Amino acid sequence: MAGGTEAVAHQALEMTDHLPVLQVLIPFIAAPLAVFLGVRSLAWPIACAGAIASLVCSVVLMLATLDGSFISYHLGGWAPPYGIEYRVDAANAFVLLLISATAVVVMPFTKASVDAEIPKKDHTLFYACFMLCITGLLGVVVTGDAFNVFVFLEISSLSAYVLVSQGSHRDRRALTVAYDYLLMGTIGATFFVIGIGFLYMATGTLNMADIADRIAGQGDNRTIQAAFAFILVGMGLKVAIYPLHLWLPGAYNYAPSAVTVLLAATATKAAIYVVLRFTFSVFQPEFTFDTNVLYWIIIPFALLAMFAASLIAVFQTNFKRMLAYSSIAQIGYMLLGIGFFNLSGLTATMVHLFNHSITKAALFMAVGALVLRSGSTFYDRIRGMGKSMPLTSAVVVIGGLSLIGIPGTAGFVSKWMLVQAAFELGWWWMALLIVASSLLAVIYVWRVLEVLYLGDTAEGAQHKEAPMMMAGPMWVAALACIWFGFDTSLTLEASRVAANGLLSGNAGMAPVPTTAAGGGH
Amino acid sequence: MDVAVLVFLAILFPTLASVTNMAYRNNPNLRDSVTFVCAILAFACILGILNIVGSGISEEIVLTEVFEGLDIAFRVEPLGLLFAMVASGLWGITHVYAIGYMRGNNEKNHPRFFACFSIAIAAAVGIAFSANMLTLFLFYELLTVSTYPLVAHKGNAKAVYGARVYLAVLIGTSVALLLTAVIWTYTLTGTLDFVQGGILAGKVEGRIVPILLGLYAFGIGKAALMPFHKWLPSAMVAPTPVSALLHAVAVVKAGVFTMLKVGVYIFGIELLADTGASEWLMWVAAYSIITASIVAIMHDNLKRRLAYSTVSQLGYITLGMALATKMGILGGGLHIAMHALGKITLFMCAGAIYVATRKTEISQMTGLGQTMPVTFAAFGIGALSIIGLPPLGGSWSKWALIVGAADAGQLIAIFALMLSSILNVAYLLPVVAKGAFLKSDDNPCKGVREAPLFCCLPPAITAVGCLALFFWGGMLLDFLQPVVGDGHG
Amino acid sequence: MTTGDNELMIEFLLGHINYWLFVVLMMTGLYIVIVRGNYVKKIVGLNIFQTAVFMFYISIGKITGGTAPIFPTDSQGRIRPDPDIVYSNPLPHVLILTAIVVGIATTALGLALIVRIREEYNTIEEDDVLEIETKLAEQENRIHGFGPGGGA
Amino acid sequence: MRHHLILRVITKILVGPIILYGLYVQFHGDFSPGGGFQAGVIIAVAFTLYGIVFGLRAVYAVLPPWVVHRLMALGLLIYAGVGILNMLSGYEFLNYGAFAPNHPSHGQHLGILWVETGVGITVTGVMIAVFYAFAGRPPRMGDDDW
Repeated sequence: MAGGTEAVAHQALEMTDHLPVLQVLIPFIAAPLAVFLGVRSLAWPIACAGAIASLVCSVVLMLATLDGSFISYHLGGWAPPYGIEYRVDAANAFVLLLISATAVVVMPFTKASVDAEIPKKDHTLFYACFMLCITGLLGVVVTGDAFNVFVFLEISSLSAYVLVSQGSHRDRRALTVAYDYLLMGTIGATFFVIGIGFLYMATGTLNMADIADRIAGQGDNRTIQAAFAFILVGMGLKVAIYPLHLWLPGAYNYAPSAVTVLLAATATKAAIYVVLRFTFSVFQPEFTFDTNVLYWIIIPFALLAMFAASLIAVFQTNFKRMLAYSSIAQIGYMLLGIGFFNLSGLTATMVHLFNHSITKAALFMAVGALVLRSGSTFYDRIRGMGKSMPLTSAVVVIGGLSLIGIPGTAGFVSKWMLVQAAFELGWWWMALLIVASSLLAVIYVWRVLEVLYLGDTAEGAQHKEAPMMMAGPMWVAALACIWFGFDTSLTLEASRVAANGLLSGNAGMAPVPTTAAGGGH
Repeated sequence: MDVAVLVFLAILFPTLASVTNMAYRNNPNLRDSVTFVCAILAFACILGILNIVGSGISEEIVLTEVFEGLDIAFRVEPLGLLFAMVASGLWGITHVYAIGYMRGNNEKNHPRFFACFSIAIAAAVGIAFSANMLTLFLFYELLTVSTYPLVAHKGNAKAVYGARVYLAVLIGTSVALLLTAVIWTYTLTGTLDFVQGGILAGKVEGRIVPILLGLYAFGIGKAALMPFHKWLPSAMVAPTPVSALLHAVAVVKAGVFTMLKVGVYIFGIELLADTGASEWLMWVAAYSIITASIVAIMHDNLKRRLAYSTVSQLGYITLGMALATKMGILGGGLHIAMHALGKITLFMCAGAIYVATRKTEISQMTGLGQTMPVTFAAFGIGALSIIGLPPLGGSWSKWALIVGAADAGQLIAIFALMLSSILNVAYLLPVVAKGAFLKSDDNPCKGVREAPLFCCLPPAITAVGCLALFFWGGMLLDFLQPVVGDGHG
Repeated sequence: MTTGDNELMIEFLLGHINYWLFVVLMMTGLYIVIVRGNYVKKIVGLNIFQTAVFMFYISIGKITGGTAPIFPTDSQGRIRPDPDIVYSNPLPHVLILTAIVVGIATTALGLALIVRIREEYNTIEEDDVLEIETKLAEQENRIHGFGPGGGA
Repeated sequence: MRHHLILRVITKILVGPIILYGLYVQFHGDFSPGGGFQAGVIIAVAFTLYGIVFGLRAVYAVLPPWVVHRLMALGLLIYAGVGILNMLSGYEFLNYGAFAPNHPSHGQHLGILWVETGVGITVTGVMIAVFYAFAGRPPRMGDDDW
């Protein structure tokens, strides 16, 4: 692999050409920098700066890829398929934007909640882990190299395990859930690696576009089928597809509030993105659908998640846990969109990825504020908080409505797309199932609202509005829920371009451009 | 002023009232007077729109595009204008009444109550002016959500249970059935605009038409078509102003208004008439009318009896749509206004009786008419209007509906309307008769006086309104003509 | 089964002997993770499981007769590539180096969690921990109510 | 372990060569098998051994925990810094050609050397930190309780 670049006259790159890597690099540097400086008061500003910088990068990338083109960046100057390639098209630019925007929005909230929940001496390391987690998630999304996906996945997962275990300052069960999360996450990641190994065996390459080229027309190759199975199951664990979800409720419930927000809003979304990328870009629709995998595996499990998880959520008495189960149910919607395998379905998945993310961010931040004031999220502890914490409770209302999919909220847009996709396939019974499952959402959301507004105030809770550092970000997220319920020009447009790129399979991963950077067509 | 500006203002003023109520939660007089001023201004805006548009149809006012070819947009047309006038016009009157009622009863949480109340009005006006089904659905759900806290206002177990039923039926039907129908329509036609003659014409055929109509008819839970009527009696746990304005006017009328809109602008009368798709709906509506009337007779609780009466009366309007004749639609549209005025009078009287005597059961009201003459007079006029006797407004709409049924050749519909009128007499007039003409032996009204002015003046005004509408009935009928196509506007 | 099939079968089994071994090793590891109640043993199982995958990768890269992928140098230290030498594929090794590092990190983190669990629960047996947690949950249910309507 | 004289003497003798060998592996990494990962572990072994034999307090005196934490971060910063340096001179991230534009393979050597240094420092730091973290916990129970 040596040489190759030896005699080539190098064309100087502008700073803007580096955006794909800067996107990941900046939060990556922020983490050690915070530790290296070792000044506790600087940790948060550094993390903030890192998050904002990567948001700027992702916005520029999003704008650059909205026309359906893609940007290819060659790490170390090694051209793909040998070198590691970062490839940004509309699909991952959209997810990048989502992750970095969430990171920025939750930053002030994180400060407030970390101050309350984590002992001072751990703050620096906490923020370092937080940034590493974001780095990993961004990396998973941006990279075009299959093995690199694994590496970044583990960066984000390992830091997520640590972050979840930090909840042990509040409840010792955080430790055991972090341990369970670690076991299941590692098994999932290892399955994923096995899948990559099979792919490498069959194709001799790790570059996703190159793999896609080489496995075209090899639908009956057992090695590739095994690879697909391993990757799907492995990522299924990370996504928390319904029967593989066992780590999620505990992890969300006992993690510190800020971590729950981050995980709920971004971690599973990045994993879903990987599933999308592999099923559609790498394995290509023909392969995956010829084997009927998606129809017969993804859709039943998606339906199972939508109903079973929603039903479990209905019976919860803990707000945070209820939201965790609702997340599992909502993941079902996203999978369903994948299983529909048409443009509207995939658009629905992409747009729900975004909408659910902001909705859950708003809700979990509200939960964080409730924890701060009441000490716990059990329904009987947050009873009547609607009067003493009107701002926080209003966020719960907005987020809850968005979760149900009431018009005027972001959740409505994604539900609409999903039902429309079902009708386009002529599956009216599926449309009825989708709306029926959202009736369950009505029940579990309304239980909380009743508790918040109609109950008598619980004793022992502090009846005071959440601090601005918390209320601000959660209102940003809540207003985003409303905004994206009306203005879908960004979300739907980007989702559609992304879905188009994904659906065109190999064409979306066009032949590798030979220029060093800033490629595209 | 521009129509667009006026439409926005008409929605903005109630919103403003809501904000004021939340912001100045500790200054009741300021809150109430600002709300009242907003009510007047909102009504003035709608009159302004009437002045400009008349019985014509305005341009579309687009706010934002949500889905491809699907906007959040407003458009003024006669049916909507009529509904908006009724809702916002009665808001001011009800507000006066609500002040009296809430203060007289020492209810709690006034700011929340009035804020939600105003939002509900904004939603109703939004529904009235919606240019397409998406916008209408948006405000429809907003109306449900904003009225939920009003139903659950008392916060006790009974109120919470009632509110749960309320929400479960309304959200359940709209999310499960109506939304499905809306998206189905959109997938079939690529648009949801309210277009004269319907958008589904030529796009669907065969069995899909009745199925889709069924999804709409039952999906619009606010129209209280049996068997999805249960929410309306449940909602009677709410304070009476809510029952009066929202559950006799804004909410239920939003339901039947949507029903008419769907019939006229989504399906189109011709499609319905040609395919006969709505015939089954007519049977359901007729069943709903008769059954609800019979149930009403059996209830002793005045508000519950009125609620079932509303269920029955809403059936009239659905029936009008299901007849799929021009006169049926016009009668339905007219009945929105007529029934609104009559029923709000009855509810406000019921509330006034409660404020003055704390009585809710009809059997306890014997002889009350002696001490509360104004209230009972208003109640009598309202009841007669609901029954449909001239010279009161209600007679016009009933007449139009019967003509419509005759046009459609549906004897059964005529029979249902007639039978229901008799039943109306049976459940409404005894209240008046007992109250005004009987004397109670144990004299339960000892020490009772007429309800406070704030409580008995508004029903008196609306009762006069019922009377006035009789003389304006023909004018209203002309006003609505463009809805069914052969207008002059 | 004819003799030809038998031979084919044996050839198939022997020809993939490395994969069979990895499968056995992997399943052993997974079995330990699932069945063993001791947290440390679970981690050990996880390591065995991962090791099987590492070995699987390394065997992918092996080419019969291949040697370490280092170019021979002459006496001056200059690289003198020899086209006759067959090299094994180094890429899987490199990958697996990364994976091993990830594995170490996972192990270290897992053990760290175990230490903390031991401190908090006084045990590292899953059964005991579950018992404690069940009690905690029951206690919470008693205090905070359970089922629909109960807590609300 | 105060009384294990042999261990103490041998350890003192071994620590130096271990570190030296670690450095050898480190800096030979771009010619032959070796590099930061291995070297880092080997160097960390020296400190770990020292810590085991002479006690944590002794090894803290040599390498306090805060230094270890800084080391972890420093290595990463060096690694990222190399990449940024490349980027600043108009090359891709970690395109070592930037160090010697006219002779890319020299640049490669230089770049790998720096990156491996970074990796080595981080791995050393991490391994020692892991040791500190496990060994440094105040024992809450006696050895027999385990």
